[in-house]
Formats: sequence, C-alpha cells, structure tokens
Amino acid sequence: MRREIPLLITGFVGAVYIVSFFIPALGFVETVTTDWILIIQAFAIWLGALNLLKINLLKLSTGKKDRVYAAVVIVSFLVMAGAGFAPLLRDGRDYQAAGSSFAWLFDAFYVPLNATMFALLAFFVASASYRAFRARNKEATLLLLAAFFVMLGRVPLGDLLTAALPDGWRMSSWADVIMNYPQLAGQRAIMIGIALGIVSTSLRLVLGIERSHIGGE
Amino acid sequence: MPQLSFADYAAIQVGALLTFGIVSFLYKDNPFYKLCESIFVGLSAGYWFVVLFWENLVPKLYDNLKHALAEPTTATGSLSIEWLYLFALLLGILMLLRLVPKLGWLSRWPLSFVVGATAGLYFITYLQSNALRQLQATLVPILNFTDMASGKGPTSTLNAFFKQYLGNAVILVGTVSGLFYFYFSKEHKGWFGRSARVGIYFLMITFGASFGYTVMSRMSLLIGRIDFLISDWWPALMGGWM
Amino acid sequence: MLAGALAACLLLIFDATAQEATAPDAVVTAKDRGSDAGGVIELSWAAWELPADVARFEILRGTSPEGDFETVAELPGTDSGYVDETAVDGQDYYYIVAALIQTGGHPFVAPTAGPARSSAQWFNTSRLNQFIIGAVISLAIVAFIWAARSGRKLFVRKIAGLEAVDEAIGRATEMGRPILFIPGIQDMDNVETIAGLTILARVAHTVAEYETTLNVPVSRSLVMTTARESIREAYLAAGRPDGYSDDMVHYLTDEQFGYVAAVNGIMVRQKPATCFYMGAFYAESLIMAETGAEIGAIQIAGTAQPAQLPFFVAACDYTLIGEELFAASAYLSGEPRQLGSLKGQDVGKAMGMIAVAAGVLFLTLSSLLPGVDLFRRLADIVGGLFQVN
Amino acid sequence: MLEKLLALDRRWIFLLVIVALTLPFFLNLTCKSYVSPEVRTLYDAIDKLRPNSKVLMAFDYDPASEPELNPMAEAFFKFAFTRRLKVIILGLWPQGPQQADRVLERVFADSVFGAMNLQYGVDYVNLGFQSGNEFAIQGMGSSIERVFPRDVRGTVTGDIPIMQDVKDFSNVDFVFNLSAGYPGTVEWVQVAADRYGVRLGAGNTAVQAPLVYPYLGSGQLTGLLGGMKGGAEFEVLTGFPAKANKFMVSQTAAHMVVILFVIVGNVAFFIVQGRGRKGRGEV
Repeated sequence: MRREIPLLITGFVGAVYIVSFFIPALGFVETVTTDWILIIQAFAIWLGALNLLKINLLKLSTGKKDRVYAAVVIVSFLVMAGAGFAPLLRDGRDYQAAGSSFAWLFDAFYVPLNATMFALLAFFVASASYRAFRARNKEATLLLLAAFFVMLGRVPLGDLLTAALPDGWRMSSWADVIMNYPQLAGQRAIMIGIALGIVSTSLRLVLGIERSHIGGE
Repeated sequence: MPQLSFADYAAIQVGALLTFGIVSFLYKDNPFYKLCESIFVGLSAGYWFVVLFWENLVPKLYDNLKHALAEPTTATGSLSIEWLYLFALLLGILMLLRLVPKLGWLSRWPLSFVVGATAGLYFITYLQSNALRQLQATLVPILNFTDMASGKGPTSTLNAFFKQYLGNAVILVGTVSGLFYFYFSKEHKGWFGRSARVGIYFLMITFGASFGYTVMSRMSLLIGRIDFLISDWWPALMGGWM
Repeated sequence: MLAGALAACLLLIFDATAQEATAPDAVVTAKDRGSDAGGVIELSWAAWELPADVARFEILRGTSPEGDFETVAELPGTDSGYVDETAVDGQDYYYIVAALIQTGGHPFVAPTAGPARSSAQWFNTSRLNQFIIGAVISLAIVAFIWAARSGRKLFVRKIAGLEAVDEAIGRATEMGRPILFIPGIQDMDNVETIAGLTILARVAHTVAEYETTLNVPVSRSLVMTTARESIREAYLAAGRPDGYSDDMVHYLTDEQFGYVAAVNGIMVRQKPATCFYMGAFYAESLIMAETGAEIGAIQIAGTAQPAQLPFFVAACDYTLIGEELFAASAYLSGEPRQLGSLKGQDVGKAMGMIAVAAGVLFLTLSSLLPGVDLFRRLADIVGGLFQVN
Repeated sequence: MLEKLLALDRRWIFLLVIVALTLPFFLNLTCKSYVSPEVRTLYDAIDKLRPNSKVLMAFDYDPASEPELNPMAEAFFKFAFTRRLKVIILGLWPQGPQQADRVLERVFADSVFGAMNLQYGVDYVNLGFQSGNEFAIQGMGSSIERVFPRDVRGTVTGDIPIMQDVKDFSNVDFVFNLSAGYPGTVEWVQVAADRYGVRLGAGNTAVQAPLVYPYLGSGQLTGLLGGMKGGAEFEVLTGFPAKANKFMVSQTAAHMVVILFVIVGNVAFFIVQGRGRKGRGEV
C-alpha cells in the first residue's frame, strides 16, 4: 500500500493531465493542478526552513569555532521572516510595501548580495575561457574557434581587424553567421533530443517504470 | 550629491560591505565571505519562506476556500469549483506529516501528485514547443530556386549570402547530424559513426558560439557593481547623511 | 506507423478547408469557435471594404435579428475580428458591426450577421496531429519496453559521462573525500529535477557499496524530501541501511544565488573529490563548475538547459548533453525495461529525421519546379504534421 | 616557464579582469564607434517631434540589466527634456519604474537639467508598474487610465495635468521601450505597433537585441539601441556622452582581456606540445 497508492496517483494524475490537453472540457485541470502544486510547495517550505534551523541549532550547540556563522544564519532567517509576517499583526497583506523593514532589508542586503554573486560570473567566464579554449583536438578546436570569432565579432576590434573587407563581410558578420546557422542547427538538435527524452521520461513515470522518486523498487 | 536619509545611507554602506565580502571569495575563502554567505542563506531562506506564504498560500488556498464558504454553490446550483482546493489543503497537510516519523510515508502522496502533474505537463509542452516547433522551423527548401530566379534576395553581405545559398543546408545538416549523435540504440561506427561525428562538431560550434556570445553580458553585470561602488557608495561615504 | 500518421494529417487538411466555406456575400461572419469548451463565437470582417479612416468599431449583439441589440465591445479601427467569449451554448446570437469614422461622419453599418450558436466540442481537432505523433512515439516506447521485458536483448551505446560515474565514486573513496551531488535549483515540478534525482538514486547505490560520504545540499524542500526517500531506499537495497542518515540531504535556501554562495562555501571547505550536477541549472552553473575545477574535483554534469550546456562543457570533465540526462537513469539502472524506453525515443528521432528530410526535399523540388503542384502539396502535408497551435 | 603559464593561478586572470573593468572609470576614454543606422533612426524620430509632444517610456527590466539600459534611459530623458517633450513613464516589470526614478535622480543632479525646473505631473509622470504583460499593453489601447488608475505617488491619473488629454495610444506621439526580455519589445511591437499603429523605438540588452532586429527591417520598430554599444552611440549622437561610453570602454577592455588570455593560452599550449613531441615522440 505504501508504494502502490503513490504509483497510482502519479499515473492517474499524469494521464489525466495529458488527456486534458486534447479535451476542451477538461481545460480547468491545468489551472487547478498548477495552483495545487504552488500550495504544496508553500507547505513544504516549512520542512526546509525547519531543517535549516535544526542543522544550524545543532552546529550552535556543538561549540565548534564557526558556531557564530550558524547563529548568523538563524538570526538572519528570523529577522527576515519576522519582518515579512509583520502585516499579520495588523491584518494587512502589503508585506513588501515601500518603507517597510522587509523592503529595507531586501534593498540593503538581498539586492547587493544577489547582484554581486551574479557578477562573479564575469570572473568565471574569463577563467573558464582560459582553461577550456585550447586547441587540444578537433572538437576543442571547433569550440575555440567558434567562441573566438563570436567574441571578437562582438567588440569593435573584430571589425577593425577585418577593415579591409567590404561592409557586411567583416568579423561582426562572421559572428552573426555562426550564431544564425551552425549554432542554431546544434541548438535545434539539442532541443529536439531533449523533447524526446522528456516524453520518454514522463511516460516511464506515468507507467510506473521509473519509481525512484518514491523510493525505488 | 544630495544628502541621503539615514536609511538610504545605511543601505548603501551595508550593500558595499556585502559586495566586498562576496568578491573576497575570489582570493580565497575567508571569515568575511563566510559571514556574507551565512547572512545570504538565512535572509534569503526567510525571504522565500515569507513570499511563498503571501503569494501562494494566501491567494491560492485561503482566498479560494473563503470564496467557497461564502458562495458554496454556483448560480446553476452545482458546487463551486473552489471546493476543489480542499484537496490541496489535504495534500499540503499530508506533506507536513513528514515531521511525524510514523506517518512520514503519507507525504509520498502529495509528492506523487506533483510528479504526475509534472510528467503530464512536460510530455505535452515539450512535444509541442521543442520537438514539433523546431522540426517545423527546419522545413525550408535547401535552395530557394524561385527567389533566385526572380533575382530576389540581395547577396551583398555575408548574412544575405548565407540566407540565399548555404544557410539552409547548414541548418539541415547540423540538425540531422546532431540527432544522429543522440541516437542511442546503434553503435557509432561506419557511416553512422561519421554522421554522429559531424553532429558532435556542430554541437561544439554551438557551445563555443553561445559561450562567446554571453561573455559580454556577464561583463556588464560586474560593471554594474563597480558603478555602484564608484557612483553611489564612495560619494555617500564622503557625504554622510542628513 | 508513419504512413498512418500522414494519412490522418491529409484528412485533417482537407477537413479544415471544407469548414472554411462561408456565404460569399456576407461582410461579417459569425461562427462558433471550434475545438473549445464552448461559450465562444468568433466574428470576422476582414472582407469588408471600408475607408481608411475608421476610428473604431462597435459590436452589438442580440438574440433575435429584429430587436434589442446591446453593445458588447468597442475596438480600435485597425481590427478586423472579434472573439465573443460571453455566449451561452445553444443560444442563437445576431451581431451588428458598426464602423465609426474619424471625421465624425455617418458610421458604416454591416448587415446583421447570424444566427451563430456556440457549442462545446469533446475533442480538440486542431491538436489531432499532436495527438497522433504523441501516440505513435508513446506506442513505440511501450512496444520496446514490452519487447525488453520478454527478454529481447537491446543494444545501447556507451555514454562517456556515465561510464565515468563508478570511477569518479571510486576516486573519492580512495582519497577519503566526500561526494557532492547538486540536483539543480528547480523544484519537483520540473522533469529535469526528477531525472536528476533518479540519477542520484543510482549514484547513492554505488556510494553505499563503496562506503563513501555523500553530501546533497538542495534548494527546494520537496526536493529534499524526495532525495531522502531515494537515498534511503538505495542504501537499503545496497544492504547498508545503517549507513544512511537524513543529514546527507540538507536544505539551504530557495534563492538561486544564496544557494550558490553556500555551495561554493561547502566546496572550498569540504573539498569533495567528485561533484555531480544533474538537473535544471541557470546562471549559477559556471560559478559552481569553476569553483569545482579550482578544488580539483572530478566533475560530471548533466542538464537540459541549452543556455548552460556550454559552461558545463567548458568547466566539467564530462557533460551529459540534453537528452543524455534523461537517458542516464535508464542507462545506469541497466534494467531492460528502462533501456527499452531509450529505443523508443530513437524511433521518435528517426521519424523526425525522415519527415524533415522528406519535407525539405519536397520544398526544394517545389521551388525548383514551381509548375508541379504535387511537391507543394506533399510539403504542406509534412508541414501540417508539425503544425502547433 | 610556459608550463607555469598553462597552469596559471586564475587569480591573476581575476585581477586583470577587474583592472580592465575599473580603470576606464578613472580615465577619460571614449570608444570611437560610428553610429549605426538603427540608432540614427531613433534619434531622427525623436528629433522631429514638436515641443510638448507626448512620449511614453516603458521600463521593462530589473536591476540585473541596469548597466546596459540605465544609460540609454538617461540619454533619452536628457534628449527629450531638451526638446521640451512630455514624458510618461510606466513599467511592465515590477522593478522597472524604480529604475526610472533612479535614472531621473541622476538626470536632475546634472545642473543643466536641475535648472530647467521640470515639474512632476506637468513635464513628466511615473505611472508605476502594472501586471498583465501584453494584456496590459492591449488595455492601454482603449484606455491608459483604466490600466494605470493611479501614478506612483497615489494621485488619480485623471487629475494629473500631463495626462489631461491622453486617453489612449492615439494621443501618444512616440513610445520608447527599454527591454530585457519578456514582456518587452516583442510584445510592444505585436500589440502597440501592430494593432494600434504606435510609433515605437526600443533599447535592448545585448542578449535580447538580435531577437528584435527583424522588426527594424519591416518598419514595425523605429530605431533600436542594442546593448551598451547602442547606448554609447545614442549618448554621442544626442550630445550627452555619459555612462554608456564609459561602460563600453570597460566592457571592451575586459572582453579583450579574455580574448588575450585565450590567445596566450593557445600559443603556450602549442609550444609546450611541440617540445613534448620532439622530446618524447609522443604527446
């Protein structure tokens, strides 16, 4: 029973969902299930949050050197959650209102942390290009050449180097052609492959052949 | 520089400190980074905890059930569709039973629901938007003789030249050989292997090109942070607050 | 199978042309929208010849041709159609469309259109081709699963990234360092995440046999719960139930970059010997893979996010490209039934390739020989097969 | 020595990247670039508008695209204000209108524009964010006030002087859309330009721009600024060279650092490989 019912649920829900796509009267299935998933996620995040708090409380109690960081995690979490739930006290819903402490925390902490972490990519694209773009073999050479021409074609230098060629035949045009033809073709093969992979995986799930998400055989 | 309020001033200073803290990771792991990391994890977990409550639970569950209680039946006398959300409530509660060791297995029900719905949704959407749309886009004549005969289509630029002559053939060969590479049930030997090889070459050009294409926009993200430090933070540091 | 699908599409195309016939003198047409759940009538006045300076249109609706018309909509002067979504099924409606002129002159009024009656269809015929293609691929997959179950031997080519899984786990064991597994940053409502977790289950099985430490930080609570289930069962199946602990899987934060910040920390502090990235990844892919490369870990990645594949290919030792991610769990399981499904996928690919080749051939021929109508028609049939709406 | 170069500590790369990006901020460099036709088209279209014409600016991006799009917005504001145009701001991305405020703050910090004494509500207005994506645009086709009932300051739209004779798109002389994705330029083209015949120009991130190029050729789009390069060109053309030019130099410099490293890495690799071949007869 512990395994059969979940398998039945997956199969039934998946099958109904697929069928509803072809039957106009079942159009509501999509909206309702989308909402339900959002609701399940909203319940489940309590499990995650409690897990985060538990792990950091444990770290705090072990008395190791970096327990201070565990304390920081807990305090940050509670401060943010506290600020966000404050409207409950006055029966409001505008938790992100301008001027609220939640909005201030978001602007002062969340935005710069997020933007800076994202910006680290500027460094990592540089170091990854240095290591990866070497003409080790035929494949790597193609990778290198495509990247090289597209990169050069996107800064004025590329056109400058090929200034002798007529307008429309300079390096920025090479870059465009690489993007518009071979790049597009490769992308298409990948996307079609993915679609078939997903169709097959979905089918395995609906048929109950793939069941490791509920704990395997 | 106009004088800032204390709240704005403090936000800028905090932002700058956090920026430096995260960037310091590039040199090596250090307590300053660890501090920023811990703040980030705690704060953002709290943020999403709150957002999911206000954006999912309240409008989707609470409001719908409230509506069902207020208007239990529709004008035609049948039960309101909002009553269906009782099932969502049930599934949510089953999820939380994970916290009760003896009843934890019941949380597989909502999980199976999510997995089933996802499988169904992806089956359809990917068949549609990835497979069929992409195949359809590949349906173009290798050479458009009609256009060529009528003298249409300028070939004065490289792009136009490809559009007119080579482009469609490249796309066709690339797409089909790429699919050869993904073929699982045949060993990549002989002519089949050679086709798959061509497919790999196309994939490599694809990866190189899209990598190179992205470099510039990644640089602009960092420019944004540097600009924040130079145009916002430094003047604020010098200017103080009201 | 292909022939069957083609025949069905032929039918579809001819069927569609038959439906489009309307009275020749009607300026405004009103008819039920097909393939829907009812309640919708479509109006079109594309054939109506009007001066260029129409300011706006007014749409009036009534339930009898003689009387009581009410305004249901006002539209900009550039429109040539309207979708009335407020119809009641089975009720006859009559429509009057009035074109108001910018200069304020007398409006043009079209003759009353109707009666039109909305109704619900039980099957969405505009998606028939998708139904057929979906069904054919599904049948192929099921057929091969069936064949595999009854003992037919199936060949599946080697996938380099997966051949390396055992070696990578073995290396971590030798070095006495942990294994890091990242199942992407999306939730269970993404098939890539599910595929990532099925791979996790196989990896965990091997890890349990090697008695190595496994660390799975996650960014979604549902993923946490599911990953725990999978790993526990894998340890049980490997005969080491006591080796499992819930702490192997721990939640960090739902925030993309907050999660990466923490994973980076874990990497440089615990120095895992092997890192797996299997699931849906976005901009964080390169941040993690570069940090992993810096600590010298063997890295095996797999994702179906085309935009992130270049970064994994550049920074990881092995990358499962798109479809390979979905094949991985079947491949690693070695179960005949699962392998059968891979064969089914290939049938889909073969069909796609043949159809595209044929379509392109027909189109090229039709452009070469514009006088021969046959090729254009054949090309239209192939195009109709892939029609999406 | 070369082997060392091949296994270079990546922190040297990081250092060079940050130097390349930061240095241009302190140098007075401009990237010499000729003006692309699509930038010129946008300039001409605005230049031809009569004083007091209404221009609608849609801010459809979030802080991640700030470095690319804010300079375009700034140059556009300055240009519009010097031509005495009236500017109506709105956004289909939640954080868009805030970006407009940040840019305006910078514009007015410039003494020239500070001295113009432009009045909120008379010379410009910020109607804020509205959800609904392309449906919001469609709604504006029949009534802007219905889609944006109040401005960001809570004033009823109908009471704002600048909005007095603005009912729908027909009262707007030009729309300038700053876009980083969906909803964005594609939707503005499809709904505002195609259905309501609005004259539309756009500024896009470098990643986004190729997707909307086709609309230029067909005339659905009157001018396009693509990425920092487009922004820099527009700044030069309007006579307000500012951040985009500076950023452009930074971006190009960092790009060059990456390309340089790729070349150096390959040269070193080939030399080392060549040596290995001579020494051991095998690589």
